[in-house]
Amino acid sequence: MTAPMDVTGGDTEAAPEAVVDASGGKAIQGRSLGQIAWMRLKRDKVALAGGLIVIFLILVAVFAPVIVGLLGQDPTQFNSDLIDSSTMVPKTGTGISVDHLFGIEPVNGRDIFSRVVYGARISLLIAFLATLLSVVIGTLLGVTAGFFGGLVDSIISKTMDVFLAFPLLVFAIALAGIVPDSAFGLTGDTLRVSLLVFIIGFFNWPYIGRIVRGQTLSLREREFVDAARSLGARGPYIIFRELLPNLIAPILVYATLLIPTNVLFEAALSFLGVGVRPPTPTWGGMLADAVRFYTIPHFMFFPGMAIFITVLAFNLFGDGLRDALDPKAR
Amino acid sequence: MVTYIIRRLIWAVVMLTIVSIITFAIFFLVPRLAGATSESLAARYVGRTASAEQVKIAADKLGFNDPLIVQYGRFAKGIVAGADYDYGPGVERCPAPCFGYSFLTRLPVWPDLLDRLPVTLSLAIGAAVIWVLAGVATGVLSALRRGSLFDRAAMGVALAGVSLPIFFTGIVSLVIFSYGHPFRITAPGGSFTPFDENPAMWAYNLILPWITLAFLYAAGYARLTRAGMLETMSEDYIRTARAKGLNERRVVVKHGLRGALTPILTIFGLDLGLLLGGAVLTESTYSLPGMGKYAIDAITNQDLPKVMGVTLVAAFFVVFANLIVDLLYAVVDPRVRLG
Amino acid sequence: MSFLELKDLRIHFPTDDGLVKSVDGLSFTLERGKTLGIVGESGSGKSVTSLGILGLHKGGRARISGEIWLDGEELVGAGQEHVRALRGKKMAMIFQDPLSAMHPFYTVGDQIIEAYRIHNDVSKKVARKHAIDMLGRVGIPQPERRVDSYPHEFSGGMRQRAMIAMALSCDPELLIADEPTTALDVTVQAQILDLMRDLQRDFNAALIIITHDLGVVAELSDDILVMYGGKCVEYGTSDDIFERPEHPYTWGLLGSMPRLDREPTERLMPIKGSPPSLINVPSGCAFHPRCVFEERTGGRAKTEVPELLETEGGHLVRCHLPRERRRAIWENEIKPNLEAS
Amino acid sequence: MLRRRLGVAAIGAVLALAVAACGGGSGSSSPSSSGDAAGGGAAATGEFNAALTGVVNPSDKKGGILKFANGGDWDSLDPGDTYYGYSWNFIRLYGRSLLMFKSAVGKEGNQLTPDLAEDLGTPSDDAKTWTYKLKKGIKFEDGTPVTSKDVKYAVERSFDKEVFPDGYTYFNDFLDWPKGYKGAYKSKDVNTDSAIETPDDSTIVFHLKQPLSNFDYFAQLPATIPVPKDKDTGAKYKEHVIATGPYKFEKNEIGKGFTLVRNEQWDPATDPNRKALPDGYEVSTNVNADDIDNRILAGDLDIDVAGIGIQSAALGRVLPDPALKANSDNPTSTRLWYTSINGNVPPLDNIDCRKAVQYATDKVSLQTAWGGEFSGGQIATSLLPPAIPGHEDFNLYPPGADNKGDLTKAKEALTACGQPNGFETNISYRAERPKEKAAAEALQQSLGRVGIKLTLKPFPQADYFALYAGKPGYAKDYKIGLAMNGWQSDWPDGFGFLQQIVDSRVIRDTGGSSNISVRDPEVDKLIDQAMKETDTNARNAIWTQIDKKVMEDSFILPNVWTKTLLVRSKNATNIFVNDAYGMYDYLGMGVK
Repeated sequence: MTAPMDVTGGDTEAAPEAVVDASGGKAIQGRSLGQIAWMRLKRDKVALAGGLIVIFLILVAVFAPVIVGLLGQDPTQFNSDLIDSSTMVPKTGTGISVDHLFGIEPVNGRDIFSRVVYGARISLLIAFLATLLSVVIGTLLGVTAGFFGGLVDSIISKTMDVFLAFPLLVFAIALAGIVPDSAFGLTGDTLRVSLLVFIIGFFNWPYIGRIVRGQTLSLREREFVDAARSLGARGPYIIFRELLPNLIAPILVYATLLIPTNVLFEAALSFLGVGVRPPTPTWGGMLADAVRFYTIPHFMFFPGMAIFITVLAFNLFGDGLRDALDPKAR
Repeated sequence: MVTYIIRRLIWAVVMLTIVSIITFAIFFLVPRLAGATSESLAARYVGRTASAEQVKIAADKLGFNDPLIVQYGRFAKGIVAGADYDYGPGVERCPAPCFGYSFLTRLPVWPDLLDRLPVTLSLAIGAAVIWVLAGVATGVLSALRRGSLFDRAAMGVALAGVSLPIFFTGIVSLVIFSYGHPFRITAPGGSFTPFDENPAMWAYNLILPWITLAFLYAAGYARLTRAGMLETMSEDYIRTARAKGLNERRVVVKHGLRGALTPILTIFGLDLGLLLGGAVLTESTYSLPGMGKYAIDAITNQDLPKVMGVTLVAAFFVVFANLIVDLLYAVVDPRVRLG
Repeated sequence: MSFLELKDLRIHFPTDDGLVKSVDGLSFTLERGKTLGIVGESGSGKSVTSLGILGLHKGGRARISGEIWLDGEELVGAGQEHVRALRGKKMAMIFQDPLSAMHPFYTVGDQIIEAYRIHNDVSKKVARKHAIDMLGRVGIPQPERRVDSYPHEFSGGMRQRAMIAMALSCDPELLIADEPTTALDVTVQAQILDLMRDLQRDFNAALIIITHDLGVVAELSDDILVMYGGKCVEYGTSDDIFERPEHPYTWGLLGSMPRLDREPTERLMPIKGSPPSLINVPSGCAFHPRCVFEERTGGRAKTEVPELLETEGGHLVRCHLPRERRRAIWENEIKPNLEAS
Repeated sequence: MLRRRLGVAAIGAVLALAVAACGGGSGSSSPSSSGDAAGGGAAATGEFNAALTGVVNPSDKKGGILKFANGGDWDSLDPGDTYYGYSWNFIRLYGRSLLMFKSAVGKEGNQLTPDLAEDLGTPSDDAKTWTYKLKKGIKFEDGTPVTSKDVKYAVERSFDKEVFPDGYTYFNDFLDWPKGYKGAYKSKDVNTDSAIETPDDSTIVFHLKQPLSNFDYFAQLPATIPVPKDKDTGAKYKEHVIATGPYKFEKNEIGKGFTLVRNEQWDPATDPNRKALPDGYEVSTNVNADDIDNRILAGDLDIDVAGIGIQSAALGRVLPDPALKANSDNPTSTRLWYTSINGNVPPLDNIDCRKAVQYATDKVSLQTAWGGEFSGGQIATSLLPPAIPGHEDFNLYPPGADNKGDLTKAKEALTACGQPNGFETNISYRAERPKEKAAAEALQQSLGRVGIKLTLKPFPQADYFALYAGKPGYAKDYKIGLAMNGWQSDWPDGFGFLQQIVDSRVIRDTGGSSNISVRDPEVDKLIDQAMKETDTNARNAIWTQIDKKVMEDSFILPNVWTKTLLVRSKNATNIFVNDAYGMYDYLGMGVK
């Protein structure tokens, strides 16, 4: 959609560009962009809190077996004896006890704490990998389009348009629903995770691609690129040595902000039953199970809050990062 | 201008064609890669107790034995030129655009889509009105009172808003305001009342999904508007406007908002376009019989003509919204020239 | 009392990085029909001063103290609404970059009409005629056609003329031009400066020209005020500044002034370093880290803030060097160099 | 907050009950028509399960509108297409088939009674020919008299599975159709007298390929509801079905709902089975299932037409609350949830390995997974549900005293099978069905105790039988050793229940059959025997024998016989459960 429009006289994509030219005029000298960003980030308590929660969540995901070993039990372990067989809910209402810190699930009595902890693994793994995929494809194609321009740009831009016109969620559900349980030499969780990473990552790259393309277009006109070109540097050299380093800041910001979107996406697919297969715990899947027992909000609370806190933490941190790298937006 | 629109329309058609080809290919190929044969595909559309011979007849009838290109061609031809529709006792003309007829109910898809459209339209437009008003107002106020308690509170709520999955807020809203509630606000599910039938009931049935959906978007728009306003209000021309002696209200509304809302217009167009193609999660959560629910049901039943129809209509809205946004942009921003 | 008088004006901004003292104790006077040039590098506080006079820092984060008297009225303590009514009417401003200073979405005519109608209760039609008149007066050809153009459809010089037309639309008594020619190329610069001189004469307004380029004010100004680090470092008549400058910073500015009779790349008296941080203002004389003659003060420059003192006949200088020493340096070391080239 | 709200609602319900109880007399068990119309003299029985054995709120009051809702889409309203029990229960309101199930309480509802026909069918030619005489004076809603030709046409059109994919194929499979016959639409001018003869307008004769002792059950199928040929619009007929029953369609929006109003052409004199009390019916489809429950409890909706009982959430509200529980019923339906054990997938080809699965299963957690003892079902130990003649209580694999499995026996069986440490296989289920998922997970847990490691394989419902679990090649290649499955009898006899799930001849390489594991030639032979046997008791004994044989083979792991918790409408009269459908009978109901 951007291609046929031409803005005369001004650069409308000013916001990300500001990331590059640091703090104007206030005479903070002699510090690199990274240092300035870190200085600003340090002062942003909310963003730091977000960052800490993110680190905490990553640790929880990585050390899930240890945490669960100490405070929970196998997340797929049934505790049928704690369940009222007529109403299918825990005999004590929520099932919270010393053994089950967050209580137990209805029907099968699985430990909610352990499932929430293990759920972080799937959620973060898919969100990170999908983001990585989007960033890699988006950066490669975005830089290529922006740098070479002309027909290449035209083809890539139109491809992005086509991708953006797809009803993404419908498509993701359809694809995740019809891919069989063993394909491409993969099975089980590995296949499902790969599949979800592919679906989420592959359909999101145009968002990164557009930003990178716009940045590249404006960077291409800068002096240092001209200088490199006049010294006889070739396309790949300019892309990797001159352009990419200058694109890192905006890519980092948008990648950080894409992660929470992907967390929500994965949760939505799991909620709709096309995510990772049970009994592997996922937050979306837990929520879907809990909905049947909505009269006891307890079951919804933990997976719902897990999604909320994770997304919020990434958003807070991403916002802080953007503000730190782009003082104009403050 | 006219040539531009024509060019864009041609591109829109090309894009929709590509979308349809990819959709078709995926739904055609993936099951076959998973080991399906024409007969096994047909078997699901003739009931569970049909004989092998009946399955074979159905497979032929549904065209499963033709190559992909022929099947796609038939589909595309139906949209452009209409198709003949065999409903059993006779053959009927299914006029263009004919999206074929459901494998499962044997009814044409297009009237179904037309039937679902008002629901999604009502949901999307009603929510859009709320979220634009609420989001923009909050964003402007926040920007003008940057750092104030209001700003912090509003931005906190907004951030929470964009961080909550709609299927969670939706259910919570149903639990609190609807299920088993003596004065329940909404009657979720299947209770869509067309606007022209009873405007009050129409609004009554939609108010909860509207608010939930609008909350999600309003949060995003408040953040966008705030950022846009902050950026615009630091523009030189705002300083000029103040130097001219304009009062602050006029500076904000006429000069600030005008600049800040232009990029939001683009995002709004795209959001609305996407939403008109079906608010999948919202419609599922509230059991609203709109395009999104239709899409999910179609996918569940592997009803290819329905999936194709709803995908294309959704893509059409996105492409169309893009075109409208670009045209509007040219109207709003005199610097933009279309060419 | 003078038409415009600033007394000990201070404009400070609290920021995350500390308190920015953009303007720190500035005083001067200006009469109707006279022109004052305020000169300094970017960040010296000159633009902040002009915005301060117009009251555009009011209601923001700025901490403002001191007094601004305009035609017998004190503005620092006056209500926001009161100052707003004066803006555009009694005092107007011309900004540096007319492309960004004019709203891109409204036509030039609309923007002039808006400025006129705020302060004059007239119909749109009358205002439009007035706008066309003004555009004509600032030398825009075919004003009745150009009035409906958007800013981006103008050339740089034409835009600045339109900007001037907008500022003058309500016949202001004080006109502040903030770097009015910086964004323009050299030939257009001269035209704009000519235009401003003519108009000032016609309107009999007091004019403040703010620039980093002494060349711009050389021809135009009656008095010149040199700012550095938020303070006035030298003030005097145009003659004082160009013929008898006494502050090392002014010498530096003179040295870096482009002249037609000199090779453009030649810089005989370059000012080393960059402008000071306004948060951690250097101790003592703010200019000392960059001053070539700093050691000749015997270390005082590093510790003691110099005062703005009169040398003779209203010529003020803020420097620790004794007056004779300054004159000697100017006569013997600087002036010959400047002229020799 | 939530709890308080629910509390308020519950108190409201208690008050409503109390008021009703003050209204007068206690419940009755027979449809006495003594209640006076105005005073609401017929009171709520106020007893759990009262509607299983008697009529609750008996009344003959006419008028009012009954409100129904469906949590999903109606599969089809077309009599030749519809294949859901609730739809067959409901279709009697607008359509009349040759025979019908009696609108009566409990087991009495299992009895067939003539509807269009004057009497039950007359067999001849060793039960290969069945003859029915039609009553006089029955008309379509447009006043045209119904003839036997309309019935014949209705059966012929239902043959076309391409147009009517939902329905059953009993007529297709058993009638003696001419070779290459493709149904009324595609074989328009083919003489079908070899299958159905109509010697005159009021006689219809069916000719079968093989003897069938229970053809009367075929004659109650909705496909025998007459369809006027000139009004037939094929796939679109479901949009406006021409009524023969006491109600006809006023408005019908597929996917949203429809309304029924009185059919003036229906003559009560020809119809002793229908009271036709309400003035009409309002039905909405695709309604949120939880909302249906809440609305029924609140009284502004009468019936969840699907008859699947209340959702888990409402269950937690109704069961602990004595007042609410007293206004509910808990029938057992003729549906069995089971797990197919595929003998084609090693090591399950070994009978001892299959038996190990039977012994290791924790039936209690399975029951909870299906919904608990009220809304899940009764733990099943064999195939035939208790309501079906031929059912016998036996348990070949006693799962221990606490019903949680006999692990010692399971290990012995594993050792006998040569897999003492267990084995690995997959279990499939329909991805869209949370209860199947829960049951699969429960099995995974309980079999894991003896080292049988299950991997869960969800598949889309639409393709479950056609592409995956039901496709022998796929199931074998991808080692789908266990598959979640379910079956509800099309009518309450052994044939209707067992034939489709234990006859190995229904298994096709192309997939799609419900039987995906039982392959035993002896069972097939027994089925043929039963179909020929005209003596009901002897026939039922054969079905019992088949049941036992399949259990001995251990091709099926029965989970539960479904039970549903139904909540009675606050506004409806004559509420009772009909065993033929395992849900409230929709024909007898009226409005208070």
